[in-house]
Amino acid sequence: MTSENFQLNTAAVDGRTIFGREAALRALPRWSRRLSVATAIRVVPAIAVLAIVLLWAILPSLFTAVDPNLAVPAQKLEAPSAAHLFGTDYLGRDLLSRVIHGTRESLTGAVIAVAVGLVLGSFIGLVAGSARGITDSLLMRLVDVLLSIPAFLLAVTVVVVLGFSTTNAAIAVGLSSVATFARLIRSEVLRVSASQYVEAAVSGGVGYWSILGRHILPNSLNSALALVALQLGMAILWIASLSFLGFGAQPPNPEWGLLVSEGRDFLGSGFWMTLFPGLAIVLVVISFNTIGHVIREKSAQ
Amino acid sequence: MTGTVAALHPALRVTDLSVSYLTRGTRIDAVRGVSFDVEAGQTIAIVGESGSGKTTTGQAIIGLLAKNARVESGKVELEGTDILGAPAATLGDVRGSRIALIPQDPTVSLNPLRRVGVQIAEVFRLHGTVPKEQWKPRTIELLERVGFTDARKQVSAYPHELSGGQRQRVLIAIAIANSPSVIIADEPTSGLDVTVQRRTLDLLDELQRELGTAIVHVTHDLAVASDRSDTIAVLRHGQVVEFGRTAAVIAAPRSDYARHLLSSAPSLQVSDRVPRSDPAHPAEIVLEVSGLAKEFPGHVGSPSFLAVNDVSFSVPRGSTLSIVGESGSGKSTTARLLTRLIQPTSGRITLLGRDYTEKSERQFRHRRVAIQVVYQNPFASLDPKLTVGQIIEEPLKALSELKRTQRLASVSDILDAVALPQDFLKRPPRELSGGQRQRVAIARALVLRPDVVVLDEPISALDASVQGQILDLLESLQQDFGSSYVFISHDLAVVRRISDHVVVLNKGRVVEQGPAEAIFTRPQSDYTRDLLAAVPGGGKRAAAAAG
Amino acid sequence: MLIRKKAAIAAAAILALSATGCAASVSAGTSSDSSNSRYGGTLTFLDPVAYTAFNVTNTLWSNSNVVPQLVDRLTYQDAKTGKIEPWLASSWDVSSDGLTYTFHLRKGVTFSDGTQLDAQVVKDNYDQHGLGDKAKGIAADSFFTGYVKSTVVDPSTVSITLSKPDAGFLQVTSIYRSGIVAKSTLEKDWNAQGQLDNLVGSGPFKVKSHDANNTTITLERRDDYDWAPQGFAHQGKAYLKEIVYKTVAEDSVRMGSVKSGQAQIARNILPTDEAALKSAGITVNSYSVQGEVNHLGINLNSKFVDNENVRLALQAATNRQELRDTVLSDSYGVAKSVLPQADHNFTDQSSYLQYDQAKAEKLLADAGFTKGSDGFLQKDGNTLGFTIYVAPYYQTSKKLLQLLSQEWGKVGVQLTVKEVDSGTYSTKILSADTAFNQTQWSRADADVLRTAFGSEYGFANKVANPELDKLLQSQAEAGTPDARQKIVTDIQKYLLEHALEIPLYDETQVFALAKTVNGFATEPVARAELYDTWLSK
Amino acid sequence: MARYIAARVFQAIAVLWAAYTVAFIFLSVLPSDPISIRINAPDSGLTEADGVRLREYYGLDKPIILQYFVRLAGIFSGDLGFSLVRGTPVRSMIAAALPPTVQLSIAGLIVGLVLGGALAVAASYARFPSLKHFLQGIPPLFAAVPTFLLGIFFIQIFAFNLNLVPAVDDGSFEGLIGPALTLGIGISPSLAQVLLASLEQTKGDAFVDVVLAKGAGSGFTFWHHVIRNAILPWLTLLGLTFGELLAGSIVIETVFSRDGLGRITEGAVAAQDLPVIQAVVLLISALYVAVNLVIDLLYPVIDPRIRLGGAPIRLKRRASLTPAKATS
Repeated sequence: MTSENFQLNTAAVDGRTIFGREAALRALPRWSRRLSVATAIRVVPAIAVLAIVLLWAILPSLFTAVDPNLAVPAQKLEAPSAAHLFGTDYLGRDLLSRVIHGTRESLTGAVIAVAVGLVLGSFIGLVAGSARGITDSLLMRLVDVLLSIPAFLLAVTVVVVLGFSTTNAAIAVGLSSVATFARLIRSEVLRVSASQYVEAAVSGGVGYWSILGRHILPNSLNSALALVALQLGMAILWIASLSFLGFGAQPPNPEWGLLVSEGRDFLGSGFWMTLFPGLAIVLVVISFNTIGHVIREKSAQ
Repeated sequence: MTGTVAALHPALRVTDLSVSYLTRGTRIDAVRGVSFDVEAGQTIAIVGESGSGKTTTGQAIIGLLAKNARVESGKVELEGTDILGAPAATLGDVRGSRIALIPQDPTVSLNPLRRVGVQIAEVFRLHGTVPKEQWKPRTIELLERVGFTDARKQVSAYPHELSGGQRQRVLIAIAIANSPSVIIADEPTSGLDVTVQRRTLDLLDELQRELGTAIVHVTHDLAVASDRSDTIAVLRHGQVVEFGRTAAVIAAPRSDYARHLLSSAPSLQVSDRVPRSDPAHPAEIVLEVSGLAKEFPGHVGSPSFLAVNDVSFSVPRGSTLSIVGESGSGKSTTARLLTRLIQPTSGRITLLGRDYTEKSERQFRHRRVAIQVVYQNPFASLDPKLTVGQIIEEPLKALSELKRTQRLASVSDILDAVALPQDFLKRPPRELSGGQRQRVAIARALVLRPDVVVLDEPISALDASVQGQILDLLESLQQDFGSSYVFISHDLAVVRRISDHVVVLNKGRVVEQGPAEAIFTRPQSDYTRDLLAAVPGGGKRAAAAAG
Repeated sequence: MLIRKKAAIAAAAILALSATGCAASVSAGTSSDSSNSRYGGTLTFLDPVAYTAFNVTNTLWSNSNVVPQLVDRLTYQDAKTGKIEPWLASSWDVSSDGLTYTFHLRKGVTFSDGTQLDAQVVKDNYDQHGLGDKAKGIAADSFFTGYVKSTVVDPSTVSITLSKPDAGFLQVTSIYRSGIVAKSTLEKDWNAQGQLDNLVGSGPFKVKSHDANNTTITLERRDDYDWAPQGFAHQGKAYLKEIVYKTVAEDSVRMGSVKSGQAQIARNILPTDEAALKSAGITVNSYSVQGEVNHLGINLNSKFVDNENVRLALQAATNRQELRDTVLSDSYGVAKSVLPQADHNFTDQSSYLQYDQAKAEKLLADAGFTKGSDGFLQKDGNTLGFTIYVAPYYQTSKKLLQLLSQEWGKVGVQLTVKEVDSGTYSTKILSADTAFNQTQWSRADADVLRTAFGSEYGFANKVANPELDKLLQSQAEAGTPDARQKIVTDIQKYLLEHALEIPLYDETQVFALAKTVNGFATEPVARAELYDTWLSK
Repeated sequence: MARYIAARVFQAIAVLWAAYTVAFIFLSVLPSDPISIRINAPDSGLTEADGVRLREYYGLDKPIILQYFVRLAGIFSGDLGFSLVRGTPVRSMIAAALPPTVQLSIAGLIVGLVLGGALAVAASYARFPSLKHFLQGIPPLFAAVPTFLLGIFFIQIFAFNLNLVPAVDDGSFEGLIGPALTLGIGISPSLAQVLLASLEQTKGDAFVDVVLAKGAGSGFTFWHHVIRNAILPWLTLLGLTFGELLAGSIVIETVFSRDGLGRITEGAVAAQDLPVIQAVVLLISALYVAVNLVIDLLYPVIDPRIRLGGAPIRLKRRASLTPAKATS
C-alpha cells in the first residue's frame, strides 16, 4: 500500500469536489487564511479607533488636562481653535475634554447593555435549546412577546420605569436585546447539538454538561461574539437616542449621547457641539460593526 | 468517425490548456498544459481525485470558470473554432446550442422557484431555435425522450417535487434540447444511488448514440470511467499523467499514479478476505437486534413514516456485519438506533447480553464503552475547536477511570495504531486531510477498545486512493483489537471486500441477509440482483468496443 | 417637555418698535396702508409643547396660546397698566365690604354656536370655576378659593359672593382660565370638556379643524365678532382669517421654519438663537411674564435649609448676572425682587440679591460648616449638599442649574442636578428630601404671592408661617391701591430678608415673528393675543 | 391549512395578551401617575383633594388587578378608554395617529428597499474590487449614524438651506420626503447587507452555472433566476424591519414634528398616560404579529418548496444575525 501523500496537499478541501470551488482554498499559508489584506484594511483602523477610545475611557486625564465640567462663562460657545480643539459648549466647557471624559460613561453603558442582553439572552437560549419540548416552546413564546414589542419602544418604557441615567438606559437597551440574544444562542445550541461531533461526543459517553461546556459553547462563541460586537455598536446608538429623547444620561456627566442632544439646541450657534460627539459615536459604532462583521465572516468560512 | 467535417476537425480539441487560481494573492496552478481531442459520438473520461484539476478543465471548456480563475494558455476548439476566452455574446450563442453542460449535483442545479418546463424551454427561448407556440409540446417531447412517463403533468412540476434521478433527467433534457455537438458532464451521477446511476448513464449512452454527441465525462470514479468512456485522461495536480484508449489504460496503466488508483479502487472482484467467524465454532454474539422498528411522526397533515421496519440480525465477536442499501433504505437510522442516539419505536437491542432498549441515557452512558461509532464525514465529526489529542482523549475522560498520564499514553498508542505521527496531537483538525481526519475519528472510536464499532459510511466521503488505505487500516485494527464492526454502506464493492455477513435493506425492511459470499454470488432477491448489476466497473464499453 | 414662559409686560416699548418696523416694510412694499388690506391670511404659529386637554377651568399654560383666541372673559386687563377694564361685563359694582361683585353684561354677545350670553350662563360658568362639579369630575379652580355663589339678578346682571374680601378677585375675572363658555360646553363632563370640538366660547376665533392629537389646530375667524375690549387696537372682526397652531418640539426646527418662511410665529426661542434670528431679519420680541420671577422654591422641611443663614448664604452665592449672561440673553431681566420688574407692584429689592461670595462663605462658617476633604462643606459628618431636579417646564433649566451648581460649588455647597421624567418630577418635588425646585406662578396681580405662599393654598415653603400669612391676607383686604402697594412691598422684603425663595430671573416669553407679522400682542402673562395681528403681503 | 392558520392566529392572540400584560405590569410599577403630574404642574391650581376626586373619576383608585381586567374587558369591547392627559378617547387618538405612521412606514420601507436593493446589486455586480469595497462600506456607515442626527441634518439642509421641503409636516408629499429618506436610510443597511450576501450566495449556486450553460447572458440570468432566489431572505427580514420602522418613527416623528404613533408614544410615556401606552403597545404588537403572520403565510406562495402541512413551515428566522441597525 502506498502512503497517503497523494492527498496531503488537498487538506482543508471538502472531501468531494464542489463544482466551481475546486482547488480554491488550498495551500494557503495559515496567516493569510486568518487575515487577508482586504480584511486587514477594514479591521486595523477599527481596532485603532477602539484602542484610542478605550484609552480615553481608562485614562482620560492622559489626553486632556482640562476639567470637563469646568464652566468658564466668558468662553461660552467658542468655535474650535488651538486652545479648544473641539470648541466650547454653552457654559464655556471644553468640548474635547468632555468628549474624552464622556467615553467612559458611553462605553460602560454599551458594555452594561450588552452584558444584560448576553447574560439573560444566553440563559434563556441555552435553557430553551437544551431542554427542548414544552420549556423551549414556552420560552420561545416569551421571546416572541418580547420581539412583538419593538425593542426601542420597550427600551423607552423600561427607562421611564427605572429612571433616567446612563446605567438605566443601558439596562433598558440590554433588556430589549434579550430576545435577539436568546434566539441566536438557541439556534446556535440547536445547530451545534445537531452536529456530528456532538453526536460523536454523546457516543463517546460524554455527559450533557461537558458537551455544553466543551463543544456547544466554544462553537457558538464566534456567532455570539459577532453579535456582541454588533450590539455594542447598536447599544451606543440606542443610548444616544434615549438621551436625545431626554431619557438618558444625567447632567453634567459628558456622555456622548447627552452631548449630541445638548448640541442640537445649538445647531445654529455652535454646530461643533453636535458634530464632534456625533463623529465619536459614528466612528466607534462603525468600528464595532466592522469587527462584528469580520468575526462573522471568519466564522462562516 | 463519420463525416468529413469531423474528419477535419474533431468535435472538441483542447490544446495546452492551463488555468490558475488567484486566491488572496497566492497563485495556484490548477490545470497545466492539458491537451486532448474528442470525436463526435465519442466519450472521454477525465478522471482524477479532488484537487486534480478535472472540474476546472470542464469549466474552462464551457467558459464557466470561477471569478478568481485565469486561463494562462491554451485553445479550446469547438468544431474548429476557438471559444476559449471568446466574448460573452459569442459564448452565449455557443452555449446551450453547440456545447452543453450536465452538472454534478442535480438537487441544486435547477432553480427551485421555477417549473422544470420553463427551465427547459428557456433553451429554446435563448437560442430562438423553436417558435414560442412549440415550446411546450417540444418540452414535453424532450421529457418523454429522457424517460418521463407522465411528462404532460411533470412539465409543470417544481424541481423539489422530483427525485434526484428525475432532476438529473431534466438537466439532461436541457443539455440535449438543441442537439449540441459536445456535452460536458461533470460528475453527472456522483450523488445518485447505484441503480439510478446506471439508468442515467444508460440514457446518456443511448442519447449519444442517437445524436452523435461528443461527451467529456468528468469523474472521480474509475469504475464509471471504465464503463462509459472510449478514452481516458487521468489528471493529477493539473497534469495529464495517463492518456489512452480506455481498455488499454484499465488493462495496463503506464503511470504509477494510475496504477495506484486502479489498485485502490474496490470492485466486485472476489474478496480475499478470510472469514472472521467460523460457522463450526460460533463466536459469542456481542450485539443482537430483533424486530427493530423506528417510526418518525409526520408533519402536520402528512402520515408518519416507518424508517426502519422489523429489522433483526446479530453480530458475532470479531466479525464484520454490513448493512447495505440505497438512500432512504433506513441504514443510517439503524446505525443511530444501534448507538442509541435515537430510541426505537419497538424491538430489542442486546449488547453483550444486556438489553438496553429501555434504559435511560444516564443508565446507558457507562455502557457506551462497549459500542462506538465512526461517521461518514470526517469534516463534520471532529470538533474544530479541539486538538486531535483532546478529541481522542475525550471518551477516555468520560468513560474510563484512567489518570491523565495513563490517558495520554493510551492516546499516544492509538495514534500509532492508526498510523498518524505523534506531533498531530497538538494540531487542530482543520490542518488535516480528509483521510487523516478519518484516522483520528477511528482512533477516537477505538481508544476505548469497544466490543462493537458502528461504521457509518466511513469512506464514502474520501478520495478513491484514500478509501483503500482506510479500509486496510480498519481491517488490520480489527485483527489487532478484535472488535466487531457494523459497517453501513451503499457501496457493494466495498462491502464485498470487508464483510463477513451482509444485510440488504430496502425501504426500511430487510430484503435478504446472509454470509457475504452467498449474497454476492447467489443473491436471492431481485432487488439485490439489481443492486449488483448496477455496480460500475469492468470496462463495459471498452469490452463492447473490443468485442 | 412642557415649557412655560410668560409674558406681558412692557410691551409698550417693544410693540412700538415692531409697529414702526412693520409700517416701514409695508410702505416700502405694497400700495396702501388702508386697514382693509389687513384682513385675511393664514398665520402659522409654532408651539413647542404638546397641547393637553382643553378644559377652560384649570386649563394649563400649555394650551394658553390657543384658548385666549377662543374665549372672552368678563373683564380685560391692560398689560401695560395692569388696570381692569370692561369686556363681556360692560360695568360692575363692588359692595363696600368687598364681598359682593355685581357684573352688568354686555348685550348682543353670542357664542360661536349662536347662543346668547346671559346672566345664567355666566353664573353656571362661575359656579363651575369656583365650586367644581364632582359628578362631572371637575375640580374647583384654586384662584376662586373665596368663592361662595353666583346669583342671577336679571338676564344681564349677575352677582358673585365671596366669603372674604379679595383685592385680586377682579383680576381673576380677566385671566384666560376664567373664560366664559357656552352652556353646551358646561353640560359636558371633564373628559368631554377637554375636547377641542366641545369648547364653545365667544372669542374672535372658533375651532375650524384639528387632528385627534391636537398637534395641528386650525382656528377660523368669527366675522360677527363685535365686542372687543377698548384696550385692543381695533374693533369688529379679527384681521386674520385663519390661525394654524402646530406642535414642534425641536427648537432648531421652529427657528428654521420661521427663518425659511414656512411659519410666521414661533414661541420659545432659545436665548442662543436670538442673535442668529435677528441677523436673518426675523423680529425677536420678548415679553416679561407677570407674576412671580423664576426662582427656586424652598421646602423648609428639608435638611440644612431650615437654617436661615444657610438660605441667606445660598442667596448670596447665586450669581444672577452670570446666569443671565451665560444661559439666557438680554431679553431676560436679572431678578431684582420676587416680582418681575414689569409687574406694577414691583419694588426694587436688589440689595438682598447681590452676589457676594465672601458673605456666603462667612454665613456658612457661622452656621458651623467646615470644609471637608472633597472640597465641600460639612457639619457633623454631613456634606452640605442638595439634589435638584431639572424642571421640565423651562427649556433652559438644565443649563441654568448646571451653572448654578458650579456657582454654589465655589462656596463649598454641593448641588447635584438630576433629570427625570415629568411623572417622577412631580413626586420628587413633593418629597422633603428635595429642598429646591425651580418654579414660577404667573398671574398679573400681586395676589399671586398669596396663592404661592399662603398656607391656605399650596404654600411653597411647606411650613405654615402665620406672620407671612397675615401680610398676604392684609394685602388682599387692602382698601386702596396705595395701601396695597405698601403691603406688597413689605411682602417682597419679608420673603427676601428670610430668603424664603431664591429668585433667578424675570420670566420672559420670546417670540420669533416673520417680517410679515404686524400688530402682534400678548396679554399680561405673555399669552399670544392674535386679535390685532395681521399679515402684510 | 385551516388548522394551521387557526393555530397561528391563536398563537398570535396569546402573544398579544402577553404583550398587554407585560405592558400593564411595567406601567403599574411606574413611580407616579398622570393625576399627580397634573396636580404638581406649577400652574395647575389643583389640590390633593382634587386629585383624589380625579383618580376616582378615572377609576385609578381601584385595586390594580381590577384595573387590569377592566382595561382588558374594555379592549375586547373596542373601548380603549380616555387619555388621562388630553381627555380624548384613546381610540380616536390612535385612529388619527395610525395613518400618518403607516404612510411614513411604507414610504420609509420603499426608500429602504430601493436604496438597500440598489446598493446590494451595485456592490454585487461592481466591476472593480475597489468600487465593490466602496459600495460595501456604505451600509455600515449608514448603520452607524444615529437617525436623529440624520434627521436634524436633513432638515437643516433641505428644509432651511435649500428650502426644498417643508420642515414641519403639512400633509404634503414633499413633507414626507425628509422623514421617509431618514427612515429609509436607517433600515437600508440590514436590507443591503442581507441581499448582498444572498446575491453572492445565489450567484455561486450550481443552477446559475446551468443557466449560463444554456447560453443565457448575465442580464437574463439576473432577472430570471438570481434575483428571485436572492430576494427570499428579504421576506423574513421584512417582518423584523417592520418593528424597526415603528420604533424609528418614535424618533423621526419627533424630529420632523410629524403626527403619528411614535410621537404620541413618546408623549404618553413621558407623561405616563397609561391608557395610551397600553393601546399603542397592543396595537404595535398586533401589527407586528399580523405582518409576521402574513409573511409566514406568504412563504409558500413565493417559495414552492414550502408547502403548508408538508415541509417545515416555520423557516428559521434570521433574527439572530440581522445586521445591527439601531432604530434610533
